[in-house]
Amino acid sequence: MRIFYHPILGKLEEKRKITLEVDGKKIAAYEGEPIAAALLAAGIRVLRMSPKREEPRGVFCAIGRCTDCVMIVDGQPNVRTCVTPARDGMKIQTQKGLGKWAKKL
Amino acid sequence: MKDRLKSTPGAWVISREILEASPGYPSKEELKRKPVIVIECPEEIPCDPCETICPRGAIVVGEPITNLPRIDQDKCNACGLCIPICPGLAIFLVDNTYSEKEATVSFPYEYYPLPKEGDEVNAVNREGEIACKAKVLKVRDPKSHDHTSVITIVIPKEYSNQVRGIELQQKVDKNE
Amino acid sequence: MKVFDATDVVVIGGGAVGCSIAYHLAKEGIDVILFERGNLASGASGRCGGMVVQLYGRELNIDKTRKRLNLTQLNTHRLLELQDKIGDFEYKQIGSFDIAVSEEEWNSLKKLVEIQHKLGDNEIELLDEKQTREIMPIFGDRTVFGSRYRPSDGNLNPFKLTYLLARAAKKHGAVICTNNKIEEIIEDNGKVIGVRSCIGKTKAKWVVNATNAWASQLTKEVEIIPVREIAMITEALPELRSCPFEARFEGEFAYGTTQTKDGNLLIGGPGLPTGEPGNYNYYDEFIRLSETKRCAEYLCGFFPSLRHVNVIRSWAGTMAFTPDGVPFIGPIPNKEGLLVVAGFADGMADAAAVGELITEYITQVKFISIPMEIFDPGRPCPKIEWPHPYVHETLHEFLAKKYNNLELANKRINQI
Amino acid sequence: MGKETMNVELAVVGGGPAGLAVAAKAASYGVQVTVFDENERPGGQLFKQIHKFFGSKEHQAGIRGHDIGYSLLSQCEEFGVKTMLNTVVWGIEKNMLGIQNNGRTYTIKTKKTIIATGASENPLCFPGWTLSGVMGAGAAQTMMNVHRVQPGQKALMVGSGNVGLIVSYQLLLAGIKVAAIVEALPKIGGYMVHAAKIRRTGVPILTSATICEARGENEVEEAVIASIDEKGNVMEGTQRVLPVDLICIAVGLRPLAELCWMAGCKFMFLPVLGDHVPIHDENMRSTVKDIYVAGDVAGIEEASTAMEEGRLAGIAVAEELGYLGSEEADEKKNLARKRLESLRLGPFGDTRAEAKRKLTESEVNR
Repeated sequence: MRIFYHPILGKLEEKRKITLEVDGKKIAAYEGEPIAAALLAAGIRVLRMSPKREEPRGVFCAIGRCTDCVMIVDGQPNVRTCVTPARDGMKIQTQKGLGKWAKKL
Repeated sequence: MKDRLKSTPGAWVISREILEASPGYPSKEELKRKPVIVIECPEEIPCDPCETICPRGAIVVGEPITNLPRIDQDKCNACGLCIPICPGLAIFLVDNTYSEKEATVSFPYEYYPLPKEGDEVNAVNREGEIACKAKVLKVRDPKSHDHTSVITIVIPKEYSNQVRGIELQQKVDKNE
Repeated sequence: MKVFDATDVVVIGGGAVGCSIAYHLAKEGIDVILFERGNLASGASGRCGGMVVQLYGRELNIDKTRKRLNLTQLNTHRLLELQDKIGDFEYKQIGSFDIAVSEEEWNSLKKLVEIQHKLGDNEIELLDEKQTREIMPIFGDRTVFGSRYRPSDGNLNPFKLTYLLARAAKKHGAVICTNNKIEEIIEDNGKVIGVRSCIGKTKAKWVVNATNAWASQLTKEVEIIPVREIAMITEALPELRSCPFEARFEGEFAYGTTQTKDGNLLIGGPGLPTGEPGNYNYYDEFIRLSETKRCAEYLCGFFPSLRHVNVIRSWAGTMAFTPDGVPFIGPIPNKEGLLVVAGFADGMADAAAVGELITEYITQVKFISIPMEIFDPGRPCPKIEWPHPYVHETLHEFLAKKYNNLELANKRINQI
Repeated sequence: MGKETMNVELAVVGGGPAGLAVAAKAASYGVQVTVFDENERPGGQLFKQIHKFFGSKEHQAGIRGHDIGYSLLSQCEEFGVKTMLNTVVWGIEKNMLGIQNNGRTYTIKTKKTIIATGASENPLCFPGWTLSGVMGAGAAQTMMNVHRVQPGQKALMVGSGNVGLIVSYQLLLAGIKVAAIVEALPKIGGYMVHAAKIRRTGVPILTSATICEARGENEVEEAVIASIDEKGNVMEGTQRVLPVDLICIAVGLRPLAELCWMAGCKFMFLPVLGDHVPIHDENMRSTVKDIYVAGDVAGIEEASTAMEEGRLAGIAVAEELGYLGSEEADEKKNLARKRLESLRLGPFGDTRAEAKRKLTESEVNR
């Protein structure tokens, strides 16, 4: 849920709206906000499944240190969504385990 | 309402005795006599905006900056400039001379939405418990307050020593 | 402190080798205390790539090489058995490469393999460029002339190996004492009687110095050449079908990669020279920007597709060499009760077997039959003449020579 | 791996309060400064500090953190500080930095480097702590105050230091309910005034209490809390289940000092300051020539001290680079040190002041 009105920060500033594709579904986001914030605003809190036990993981540190929020972004796994700015048309997938690499290794 | 979680007693609470003994707290006579500023700041932290903002030099922290703020009630005219500047939201204005049976309490408030003047609200004590009904007398939120509004409520006089705020105006789920 | 007063054997060093010795001794019912100055695996064991390469390098001194191979081959068998006994340390025999990146190297490699075959090492294979690329498809366009390939080589998780060995040793009654530096090995009349650490003296009939690169600090009789190595690890990747491999870089010591069970690719190689000459500064475990850059650049040449892969950590560690390249395993002459186990360039390739070898020596019960003589720390060690033993550049030159010495190679070939 | 090399007179790693303060100060004397930051925008954690700061007028007390951030940014702009954003500094060596920007790697040559990389939050492990919805208090703060997104609807706060208390208050400001604050010690860790303003809303503060478990299918659905005895053991029968979808962990911070380690700085273990802290002298210079530290990386304190340390380092660097005469610099440094001292007074500051003294008086500095 977005905080449209904040008693100290005031009204939410209008920014350019963009569209992200998350696991095939389209969601709205603001340009430049971290992908994780856009997903949280859309109510998506599980970002990946852990490799060994396939347990759900979400945002933990939000400053790019813990790598708990990594997802597959435009075919590249292990992208830290909490510090990666959202750009229009990005394709984002829930990362299962190590994820699939679009680029050949 | 199901049994609500009770805060651990003594864990944080500043006893009335400690508060009243601190140099920012007015005496009983002063509280009776005139509108007074009440500073509930009993810990030595490095902070002095209350001193800086007071135009009459009534609040003194001095050196070192961790001194507890002391207030000279004779110099203080209860203008209330210190209420919104206090980073700890620990300064209040209590006026027991408002009317025969009623007192006013002014306090800083930063929540959304703000109450409106004339609203009937629940006044709460330092523990967040509802103490009594109150009427909102004034809501001041000028730009200089930087989003810390000062709200003045009217309450029965006997509560003026415990009421320090109002119930949040957010819709609270009563089941919890 | 009673427990530390006296014991049969004191093992100094809590790496894979030290823990293996403690485990094997304890299993035979011998009282053993292991002292480690940091934490288990905080030295070379915890900083290595976990590669189990039975025959590193291109030493053409065939006698030595063959005898070394006996030990490492035994180790490979023992690791498999150990994994059943003490728990999974992710040991997998996935093969390893030694890659020729020049025509000259390729020719010498061909000769080397030929000799190895003649000597009965039938496992070693010579693969041409096409075969090499088939097994390891992630090689880029960089010229790969061919490779020497041993299918039974592999890798393991060195932390798990060390900790599992320590746990098994404890189960058999060994005492593991970490964060306790041994200041001195105490002698009396040419006989070792114990050790002194910050918690006091511990009497022992035997002292095993298993500190590898740090061995000469406690036992002056042996000369160990510490070599600074750096390593980096990438984010977890899907299985790359990537065998551990080594390849020389501009005449320097080998760079290599290996993929961990979790998918992270470990890459490593020689660090740059650091410290002032004569300053004993090889034990420099700081990592430097320029060397990580150099290492990454070099390996990106081999694997161009790894260019967009993130490196998540890097560190430096200390390898150890003896002057002649063969480890020291055994008693120090005229120092009754003192054993030294040091000078492994790759402790993972020896850990399991060395544990047995030392136990055999102490208990005087033979259950394996590897002659220890060639590892004798008292052997005459042909020293290479260096201007100063701890000048880094010279060491690199030395190693380059050691790996490239065609003249010596030809001489040895003619002798066969 | 690129071969590009850039030259920078003063490189500041980290564009948070300390980094920006260094940059603005040094640049005001004419030093050419470039700030490197990993994020899309500079300011670090300053823009999520939406409360009014303590301190005195010189410390900008009574002004909200984000406003201080804006004024720092405009100062930087005024003095021509360059910023390289979305840029990771991955390596350091003597007068060289390795940076990565947009998938490319560059080498930066510097005359002086300031490491102002800040801190990261300590995690706390309990069954279920990996569930989505368990996050650092600072993470929740970032989401709601910077990105304006609610990280949940109903929260449990674990830890009652100033971070725990301030974030609890800010959760309330953002319209998020706070079920309780639990604190393992018998007393709250933060300022009484912060606790008082939260208590006025009725949020319970439970001391000698801990979180036992987070439960939920994929995300947090409930939290189990319980009282603990003096030894820290859970007292049977005191367990309570709270329906929450957000558990914030505020159990301290530790310096993000990897670059200092890599640079070869000497460290001292000082639990009061968060962990191993790079030793520095009274000019904020580390034990490595040309490398300075400032802010939380040099010991966990708060944003005001971070900025003062930054200013101090900025003056020292400007002097070293010849932009300031030594007399003038000394005078300015002394003022900055005085301001720092005054922030480290009182029962909350004493232990930090003592620890900082140990750092600056360390023999290694000589």
